[in-house]
Amino acid sequence: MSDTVLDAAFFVRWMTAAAASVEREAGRLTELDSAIGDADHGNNMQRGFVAVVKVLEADRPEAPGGVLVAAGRQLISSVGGASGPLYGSLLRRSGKALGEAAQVTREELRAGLQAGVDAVAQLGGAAPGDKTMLDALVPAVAALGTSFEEAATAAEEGALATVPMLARKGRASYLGERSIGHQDPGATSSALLFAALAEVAK
Amino acid sequence: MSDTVLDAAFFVRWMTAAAASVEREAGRLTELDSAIGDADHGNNMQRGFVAVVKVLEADRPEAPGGVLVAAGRQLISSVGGASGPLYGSLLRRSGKALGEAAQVTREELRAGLQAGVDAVAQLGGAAPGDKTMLDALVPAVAALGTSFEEAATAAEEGALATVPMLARKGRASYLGERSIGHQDPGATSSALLFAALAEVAK
Amino acid sequence: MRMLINVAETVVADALRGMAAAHPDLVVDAENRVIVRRDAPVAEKVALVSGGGSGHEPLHGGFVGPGMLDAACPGEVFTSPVPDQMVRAAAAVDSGRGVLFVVKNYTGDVLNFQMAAELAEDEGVQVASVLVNDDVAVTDSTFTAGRRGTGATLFVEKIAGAAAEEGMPLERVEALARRVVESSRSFGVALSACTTPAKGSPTFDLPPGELELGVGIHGEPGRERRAMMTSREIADFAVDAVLEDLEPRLPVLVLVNGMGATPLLELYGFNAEVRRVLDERKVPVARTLVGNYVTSLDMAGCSVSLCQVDGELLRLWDAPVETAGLRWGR
Amino acid sequence: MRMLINVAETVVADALRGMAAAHPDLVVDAENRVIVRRDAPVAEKVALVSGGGSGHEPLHGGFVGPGMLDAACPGEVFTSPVPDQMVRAAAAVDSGRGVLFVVKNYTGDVLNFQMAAELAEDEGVQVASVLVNDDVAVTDSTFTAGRRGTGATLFVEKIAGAAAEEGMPLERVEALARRVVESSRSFGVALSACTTPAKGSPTFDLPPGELELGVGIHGEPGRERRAMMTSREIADFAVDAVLEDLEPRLPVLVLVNGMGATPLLELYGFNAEVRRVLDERKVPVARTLVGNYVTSLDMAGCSVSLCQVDGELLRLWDAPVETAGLRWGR
Ligand SMILES: Nc1ncnc2c1ncn2[C@@H]1O[C@H](COP(=O)(O)OP(=O)(O)O)[C@@H](O)[C@H]1O
Ligand SMILES: Nc1ncnc2c1ncn2[C@@H]1O[C@H](COP(=O)(O)OP(=O)(O)O)[C@@H](O)[C@H]1O
Ligand SMILES: [Mg+2]
Ligand SMILES: [Mg+2]
Ligand SMILES: [Mg+2]
Ligand SMILES: [Mg+2]
Repeated sequence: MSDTVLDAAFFVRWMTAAAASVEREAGRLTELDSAIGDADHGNNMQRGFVAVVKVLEADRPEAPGGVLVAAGRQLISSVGGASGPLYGSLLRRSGKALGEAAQVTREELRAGLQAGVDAVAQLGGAAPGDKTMLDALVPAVAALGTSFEEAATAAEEGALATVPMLARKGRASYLGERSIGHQDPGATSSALLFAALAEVAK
Repeated sequence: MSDTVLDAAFFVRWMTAAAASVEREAGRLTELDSAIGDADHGNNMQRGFVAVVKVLEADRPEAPGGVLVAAGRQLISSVGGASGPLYGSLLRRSGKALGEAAQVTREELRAGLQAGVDAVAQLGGAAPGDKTMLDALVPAVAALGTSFEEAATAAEEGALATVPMLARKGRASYLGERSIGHQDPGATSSALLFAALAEVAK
Repeated sequence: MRMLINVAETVVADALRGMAAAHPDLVVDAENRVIVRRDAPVAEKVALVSGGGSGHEPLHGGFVGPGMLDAACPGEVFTSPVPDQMVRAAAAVDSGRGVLFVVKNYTGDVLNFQMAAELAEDEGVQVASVLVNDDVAVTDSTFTAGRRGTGATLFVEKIAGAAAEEGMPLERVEALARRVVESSRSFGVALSACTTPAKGSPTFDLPPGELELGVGIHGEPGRERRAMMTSREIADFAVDAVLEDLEPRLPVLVLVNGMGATPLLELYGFNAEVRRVLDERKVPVARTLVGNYVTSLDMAGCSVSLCQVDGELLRLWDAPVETAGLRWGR
Repeated sequence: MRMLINVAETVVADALRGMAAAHPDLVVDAENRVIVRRDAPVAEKVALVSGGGSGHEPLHGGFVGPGMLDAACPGEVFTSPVPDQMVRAAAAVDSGRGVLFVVKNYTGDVLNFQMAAELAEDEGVQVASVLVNDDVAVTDSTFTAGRRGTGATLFVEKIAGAAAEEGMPLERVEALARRVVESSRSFGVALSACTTPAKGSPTFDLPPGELELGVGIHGEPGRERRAMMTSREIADFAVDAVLEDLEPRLPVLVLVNGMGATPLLELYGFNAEVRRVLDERKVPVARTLVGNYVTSLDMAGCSVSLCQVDGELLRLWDAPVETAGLRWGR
């Protein structure tokens, strides 16, 4: 598996699977955001990924990097909120790091996503432990060095690990101590992205 | 009993008993008004009779007529709503009809109250059967020819009889058919007035 | 009780103190419950006085000022004021050219203003009265209390206020006010009941998923309860109910009025539907006002009021107004 | 769902159509979600652009017009707009003298406006940004997202808008806006949660008889839940929270702001208590505004914002403004 090469079609399947998963889980994401945020994360992700699937269907980019750049741009232009620029930059920067290559390895994808995650950290000023999407993204990208499955598991565990955390960034931080005991919606949607990735890689 | 003469002190006791009864039943009056009106009849009556008791304590009129005129004026100046001018005119006109006499008989009181009821009918344009205070007042005043007890009973029965009526005057009329099945708050407070009268006459 | 109050008994008095603090251009007599524009009486001007139960803010106190009312008399919540208030207000604002009482058609308001008119005339003030009865949900008949006065009160106070400001005599101001009444109709809808401070619980029980059609502004239930409707369906129903009674031959003023708890976002969305129906019915719109103007405490819901206007009424509508609740022109 | 809507998905688009119908002096691009004053770009004038999630009306669209904003960009309900909107707005209103972005401090607004600023500058528009962060319920620290932007946004948009209207250059308008931010603090209280169209149920569960202290304007719970307090107690708590952070040495502007579902009658009563506390604390009041200006859909509750003003800020506050939501002067 480690040597599988991933082409643009794979990345389109990934985004499509992510869109389906976000669609399914939108209610839960909004519910989580309702507890410690403003009850829109499910809708935001849904609106964004519907747009992503549409743009990828319209003009199929030929390279993996192109798919992620197009997806990221689309998220930036259609989501809004905190998650729009953050997820948008994650994918756009990852895609830029992948360059023009028609095919990439899992290791190249890992390195690309690492660039994307760095962009998220830089843009939002958060660090792991702040109860944000980074708590799922950072361990997931690290585990991608081992396998797609491990990355999905690490993302899921990272999302669960946000429950006892006190939020220091994003809206949840306004709640102070009261943010403790709730799972972060953005970390949860990040886990969905990596679950979708593992699913299409099977 | 029919020949008992009633002095100013009797009328003050009547107004005081009415105030106590309105105080006790204010919640129920407002509840009734909530069903087919605007949920303020209890408060209106309470505010009015508190003011009546206060004014009668301050300057004790010497004649029965004076007591009712003062009470009626006070209701007009402190209640507002439909019930303020109507109850105010009822008492004021009744008092005027009683004139300056230091004592009045039950029959004179009946005639005086009849003048007051006529004023209510003229002012509000309602007739018995329209689901208003008149449905208690009219039979009560008629029965006062027999006894205080009979008047109280007639008022109570008149109030109960408003339940199946369709309201044609006052706020309840806005509900049309939906006003049927509820007891009129104003008829109910009228029954309280006559119950208080029978009580102090005992 | 989800209320921002001290105790029910002082709600109106507290609000009047708060109005006084916010609006130095008003004289607020909290004890006698009269709100008067600071420059009253305005020489050579017919004065406008209105009033009614509290709980409909900004009506009426928020409409006191140049170009609209000279004084307002707030009663207890949903309870007509007492005659003493109107008499005092009339005396404070009369410049000698007379006073017009703008009265919403409710038995209580009618009787109290009527008594006040008699008393004020005894004191030498010339008084005329106009009765606003715009609510088509209530059948107009001499055997009933007649149509309620609701949203159109704003049209009457604005247009008659402008006429008075222009220096018109009492008969003309009164005639204009009456023309506005005849040209105006309204229909209201509740998505929730309101809670009065005195009662402390909703005035009626409306389960989510249902709505009341044909409600007034005092928390009374409507003519009919139905399963929840969309904004589009409500607009069709309300506008058609109004048009059936009004049959305008001239362009209309549109008031899309919130009952108090419906977000402005939703009121604007509703206005889009109201405009659509009017376009479909080929009724031209001259002006539109969207917002919470004639409210019913914290009721969710809205009303639509239309007033057909000729050139004169439109000119008076557009004339400058400078009150807490309505301001434009220069 | 007690909402006056068609479907959740079209709430913002419907509202924009309704705004367009109501306000001929605005150009409302419902598709691209930009609201622009009709006479833009105004020659030789610095332009002001703001925006944020919908659900806070009249903020921001209701503040577009002479003396305040040149354009507003409404996002989905409680969701920051996307950069494309601000870029389009900036291009539409820039007269060549530059554009000031007024941004409420939320991660989403900050990031989207930041991206927009970069893109707009790529297109040759000079952009400055000011961040509004007035909510003292949130601790200000570089380790957190910092204080939220709430009611004081109105102060900033009004005063910077007046400065721009006077012809001041971008740096001065920006400096003034920053001065207003530094001079302003707010504190909010919820008596009920709000219901977003997308969720269809209250964003949090607040039993009657309890209230949330220190809430924002997006339906998020507050810092602390307590047993219901009186208007008097809430005013003491809120004003003292603000004063602790602000310590004004100058007279203040007071905004007693309703969250959407609290009757104006109650807001005025609350204003009486706010004024009482300020008097007790010996803080002179220059001007007071009471009403629903920076709302949170149908949330019951209120916020208090104070802004200490010198002669210049007060003059700019008093300067004429002509928008749907705020109008005065001549
Ligand atoms: N500064 C930040 N850095 C990283 N992630 C963040 C940051 N702020 C917020 N997030 C993520 O965004 C999620 C919220 O997204 P969303 O609800 O769509 O946006 P908003 O908070 O604007 O309503 C949070 O759960 C969190 O994971
Ligand atoms: N036209 C009328 N004639 C006689 N009684 C009336 C009339 N209108 C209303 N009422 C009486 O007044 C009562 C309501 O009083 P109240 O609730 O105090 O005033 P409001 O209706 O102004 O709120 C009704 O129950 C009815 O008995
Ligand atoms: Mg959110
Ligand atoms: Mg009543
Ligand atoms: Mg009443
Ligand atoms: Mg959001």
